[in-house]
Amino acid sequence: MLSVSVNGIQFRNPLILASGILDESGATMLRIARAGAGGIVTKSVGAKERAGYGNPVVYELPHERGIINAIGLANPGIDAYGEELRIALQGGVPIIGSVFGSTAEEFAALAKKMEEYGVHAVELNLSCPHASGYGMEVGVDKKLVREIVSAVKSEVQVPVWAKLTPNTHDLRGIAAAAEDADAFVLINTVRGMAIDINARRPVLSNAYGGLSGPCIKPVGVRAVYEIAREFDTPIIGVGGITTGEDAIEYMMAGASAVQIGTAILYRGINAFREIAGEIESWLIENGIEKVSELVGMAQVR
Amino acid sequence: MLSVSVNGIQFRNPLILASGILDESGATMLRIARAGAGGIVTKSVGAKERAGYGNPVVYELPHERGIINAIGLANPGIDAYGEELRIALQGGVPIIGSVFGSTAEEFAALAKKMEEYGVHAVELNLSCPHASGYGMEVGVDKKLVREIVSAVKSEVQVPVWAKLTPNTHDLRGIAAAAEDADAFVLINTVRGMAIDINARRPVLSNAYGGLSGPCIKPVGVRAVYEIAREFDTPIIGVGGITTGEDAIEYMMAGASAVQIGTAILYRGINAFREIAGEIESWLIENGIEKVSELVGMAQVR
Amino acid sequence: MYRVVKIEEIIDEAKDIKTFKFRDSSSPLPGQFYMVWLPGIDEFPMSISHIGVMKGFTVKKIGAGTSAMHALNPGDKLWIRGPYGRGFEIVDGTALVVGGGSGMATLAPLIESLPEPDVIIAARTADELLFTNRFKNANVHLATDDGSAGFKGFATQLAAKMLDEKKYEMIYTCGPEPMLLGMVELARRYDVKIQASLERLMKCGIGICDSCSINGYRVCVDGPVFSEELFSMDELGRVRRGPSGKKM
Amino acid sequence: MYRVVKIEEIIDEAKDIKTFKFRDSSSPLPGQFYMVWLPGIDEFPMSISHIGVMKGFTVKKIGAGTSAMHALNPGDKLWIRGPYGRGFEIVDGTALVVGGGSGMATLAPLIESLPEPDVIIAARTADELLFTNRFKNANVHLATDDGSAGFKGFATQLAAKMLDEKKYEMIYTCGPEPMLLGMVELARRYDVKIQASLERLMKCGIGICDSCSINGYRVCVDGPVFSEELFSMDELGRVRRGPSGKKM
Ligand SMILES: Cc1cc2nc3c(=O)[nH]c(=O)nc-3n(C[C@H](O)[C@H](O)[C@H](O)COP(=O)(O)OP(=O)(O)OC[C@H]3O[C@@H](n4cnc5c(N)ncnc54)[C@H](O)[C@@H]3O)c2cc1C
Ligand SMILES: Cc1cc2nc3c(=O)[nH]c(=O)nc-3n(C[C@H](O)[C@H](O)[C@H](O)COP(=O)(O)OP(=O)(O)OC[C@H]3O[C@@H](n4cnc5c(N)ncnc54)[C@H](O)[C@@H]3O)c2cc1C
Ligand SMILES: Cc1cc2nc3c(=O)[nH]c(=O)nc-3n(C[C@H](O)[C@H](O)[C@H](O)COP(=O)(O)O)c2cc1C
Ligand SMILES: Cc1cc2nc3c(=O)[nH]c(=O)nc-3n(C[C@H](O)[C@H](O)[C@H](O)COP(=O)(O)O)c2cc1C
Ligand code: FES
Ligand code: FES
Repeated sequence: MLSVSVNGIQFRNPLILASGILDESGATMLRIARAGAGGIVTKSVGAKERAGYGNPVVYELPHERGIINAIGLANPGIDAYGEELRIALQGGVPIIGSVFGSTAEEFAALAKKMEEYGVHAVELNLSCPHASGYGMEVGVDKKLVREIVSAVKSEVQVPVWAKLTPNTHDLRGIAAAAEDADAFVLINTVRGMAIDINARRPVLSNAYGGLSGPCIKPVGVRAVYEIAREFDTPIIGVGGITTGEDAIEYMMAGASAVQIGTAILYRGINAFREIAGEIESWLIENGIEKVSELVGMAQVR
Repeated sequence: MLSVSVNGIQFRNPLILASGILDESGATMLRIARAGAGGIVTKSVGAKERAGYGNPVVYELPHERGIINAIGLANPGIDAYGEELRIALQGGVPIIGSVFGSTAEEFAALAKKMEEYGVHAVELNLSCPHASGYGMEVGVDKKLVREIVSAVKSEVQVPVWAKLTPNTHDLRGIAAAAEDADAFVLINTVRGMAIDINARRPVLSNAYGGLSGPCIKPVGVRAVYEIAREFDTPIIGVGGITTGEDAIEYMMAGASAVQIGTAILYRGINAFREIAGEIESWLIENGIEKVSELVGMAQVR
Repeated sequence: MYRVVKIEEIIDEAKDIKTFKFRDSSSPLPGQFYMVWLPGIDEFPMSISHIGVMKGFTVKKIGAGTSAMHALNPGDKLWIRGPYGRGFEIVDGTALVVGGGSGMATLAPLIESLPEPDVIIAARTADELLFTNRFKNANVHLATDDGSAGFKGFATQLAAKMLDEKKYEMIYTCGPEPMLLGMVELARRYDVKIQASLERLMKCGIGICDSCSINGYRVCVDGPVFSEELFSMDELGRVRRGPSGKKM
Repeated sequence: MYRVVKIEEIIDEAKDIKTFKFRDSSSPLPGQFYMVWLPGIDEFPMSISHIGVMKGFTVKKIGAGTSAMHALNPGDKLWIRGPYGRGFEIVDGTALVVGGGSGMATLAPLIESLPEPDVIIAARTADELLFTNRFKNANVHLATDDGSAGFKGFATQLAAKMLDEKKYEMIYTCGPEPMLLGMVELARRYDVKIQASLERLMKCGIGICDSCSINGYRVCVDGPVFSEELFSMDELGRVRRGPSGKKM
């Protein structure tokens, strides 16, 4: 009932762990797989070890609205990451290796390494909103996006997912530049910040960060709906999904599967199992046999 | 203690009614002025009468996160609007006439009319995220933005405020294109949507709308902080301001004054008086004599 | 956020007027309203005409939205949000309730909450009269413009006669604006307090869009029931605004 | 969202260790921690060392952040969020509490909540011993590596002696990881239950960034106090991760 297939990869349910949340160490990813996730995207990994920004790196908005983070692409570097993947792969669910870089060559080399480590797909982080020289700075340069996607596509056999930024007025143009990708992942965080008025300064050490969680769900749903109308490429929806209803909303907008990050803050790692249960109940109540029937159901033509 | 001056216009407090909220009729604007607003921006008015989109035009997010609206630039047209302004001006607070159009000439003509009606400044809506041919569709075209601002500047004597969109990866570039403006207004709503999963369709009749309220405060604060670092132009902060602390946060980021819209849903029209009280208490507790001392206080250089 | 409710029963009440019964856990006060969304068609305000566990909207067919609602069947769904607005304030003492046309839908749960009110049910003609047999606790007087039932003439004319004969503590009224304007005049003339529920074009229903405003008051939040404010509303019965906000 | 608290008192506890007293309305359990932000400097985790109305952090000077904190004066402010994490579970029966170095800060409010625990306070040398005079309800034993006070040797050695002599229901411990690893070994050997509070590099403090994880358990949310899980943690005392997440 809940299983979905994206680019021929089978997921037991459409709920995939989003990049950057609890996916730095292999043991944690293994635990998440065992806790019911349908798949796992790794932390975005780069060519070299990176410590990320100093604390504070996370600011929690009141009333469970979401969080602002600027972890700063902390990662152990691609060479050290094989060991983590070896453990994560024991979970038996598809693992998608997320990579970031600033040139097409860098992306291609990282993707190649990920493929060698045994990932089921690679995800290109073209969208982190707070790291200079990486992420969305790369991801809004349409020429570069086209080069990166094409370089990675010719380097690896596994499917290539392009994770795009909502922080643009030209999402369609960027998606068109990434059209060689096997799937679009929408959305990464929304660029934002918070100031502590008593401290009289920004909270995050990097000042700017990325907004995630319930607050950004309307932005993510919009992005999925907008892109699903214009492209046949499968879409993975992400941004603020916290309940089964949220996941259904994204799928009705046009997502073939979804990713979940910040919800873990509110619901713990059981979020996957619980949300899967909520989706299942809704499908039964509404007489729908397969979750994949939802995909694009709310599109008004 | 609370009075501020922007472009030589005196506001008794920095809390200005945002465009599109309770500012269609003169009588309502008069009531808001009497309820304590420091100033009022009118609904965005165009050359011709416009009914806007059909219902539903507003979707309320749960947990007071904010709303998504697609009113669709409903307005009585500039010719009918003089009568409303005549009444609004009786409130004794500065009135800023908001206008929208698709060409420089149209903007200039509308601004001229507004000036004739007696407004204290005009605000150019370069940022509505859900009206085709207007708003942000115009506002991300840097050449057109430059033309519009310069045409309006040469047409009117009153200060010209440019209201910019956060739905872009090039806010600095757009601000640079609008650099002739006397102030920047940041931000308009964030493009978003909501699907009702039981109805299996988008809620808003226009599908896409603009997200406002507490959810977007991190985006607005970020935009103000970012632009304040690079431009000397005064900034009016807007987006999710619901409490005195929110207003202070925006001012510390670099705003000389702020606008308030969606907060009225949560706090009623007394929001202005109450928020002014909250700011005043905070200033006293923190030994700050004038609210204008806050402007840019949180900027880390 | 909408709640989905299922229509349990549909009752033909009068010409072009039907009541839709449904269950919902909200607790509205008489005079409050909901926004009713028919996905893909329209959304419009509706007063609650039956409170309690089994609730009801009593709907007059006017245009596309209400016609689509009239075409629904038991088992079909409604999407609702609310209750919204300020309802009637129930005060002690003799009460005169005056309802014109579908305005009776708004007044019905109020009438059932008053001890022994005098009620005028008015319409243009007999088959448009609403709820003539509903109230056990009220002294009901009928009025039709054409005399096809009860008093022949406007509701305001009958009301004037009754005000001549009895001292009322409060007038409650809902109906076409010219009638409301007439009732406000009577309230002033006879020095009686009045509460009137107004209808205006509504978009947001939550007090932010200004489309329902009359003299600076938002019908959706400051109303729909007004009292003292009515005496200073010079737009009442005179000025309406279309969907653009332009005065008509 | 941070709360600002004012430092009311600063107490010199031992070499490079100070307690900072402040008022805060939260209700932490022994073993829980807060994230403490010094704006413009750093943010780091701190266990609560005094619960009740007047609370306290007992802080060892380690690097830039804790040094900056040591330079603060009464009247200065701290920005805090929390309490976070899983604290100690207090169980009935005889208790052995073993604290090494600043680990005593974490254990202190636990000790005060236990009826009559046996406590080992350990440090490298006498002037690093913490809270030697604090507990009225406990049987306190001191241990120093150099023998400058109490038992000469490691805390684990003294603990082994005590475990030989008495049957304990529960071991509670906090301190350097090699010591914790030793205590887990002892718990296994003597078949005693154990709860240990761990310290790992923390970034978010709220369970999403994975920087504090040990064998897939997040110290910030699943811990910092662990019990059964300790026996299967092969990274304990062996593998740490730096800020990049790379194993060191
Ligand atoms: C607070 C409130 C409570 C209401 N309660 C009830 C109720 O209990 N029962 C009921 O039958 N109706 C009630 N109404 C009126 C109801 O909302 C309208 O009849 C409905 O919106 C018409 O929608 P439509 O799509 O069918 O017609 P439309 O296509 O929207 O309109 C058809 C024609 O009627 C005109 N029109 C629509 N609404 C109004 C209005 N409010 N006043 C004057 N002209 C109007 C339009 O201008 C148009 O010319 C209430 C209205 C308000 C504001
Ligand atoms: C749950 C928890 C509770 C804690 N409670 C207390 C407490 O009550 N009292 C107290 O004094 N300290 C406590 N700590 C430790 C405290 O957080 C660190 O000492 C502090 O973060 C050091 O910050 P700094 O900026 O001074 O040093 P940094 O500049 O961050 O570090 C200086 C050096 O110490 C190393 N280091 C930092 N933290 C640790 C660590 N946790 N383990 C091993 N090496 C480390 C760094 O790698 C670096 O080499 C606790 C830690 C955790 C995780
Ligand atoms: C703490 C944190 C770290 C993140 N790190 C990454 C990352 O390394 N790469 C990436 O593509 N996205 C990263 N993201 C973005 C998420 O993958 C996701 O797109 C976003 O959080 C929205 O989903 P959510 O609302 O479910 O969290 C991160 C998000 C958070 C909260
Ligand atoms: C119902 C509604 C209508 C709006 N109409 C306009 C408009 O006509 N012109 C405009 O520039 N902004 C319009 N806005 C945007 C607001 O002026 C403001 O920029 C935005 O709502 C963020 O502020 P807030 O969070 O305080 O509401 C509208 C917002 C709302 C909620
Ligand atoms: S309907 Fe929008 S203010 Fe009343
Ligand atoms: S500190 Fe981030 S998961 Fe524990």
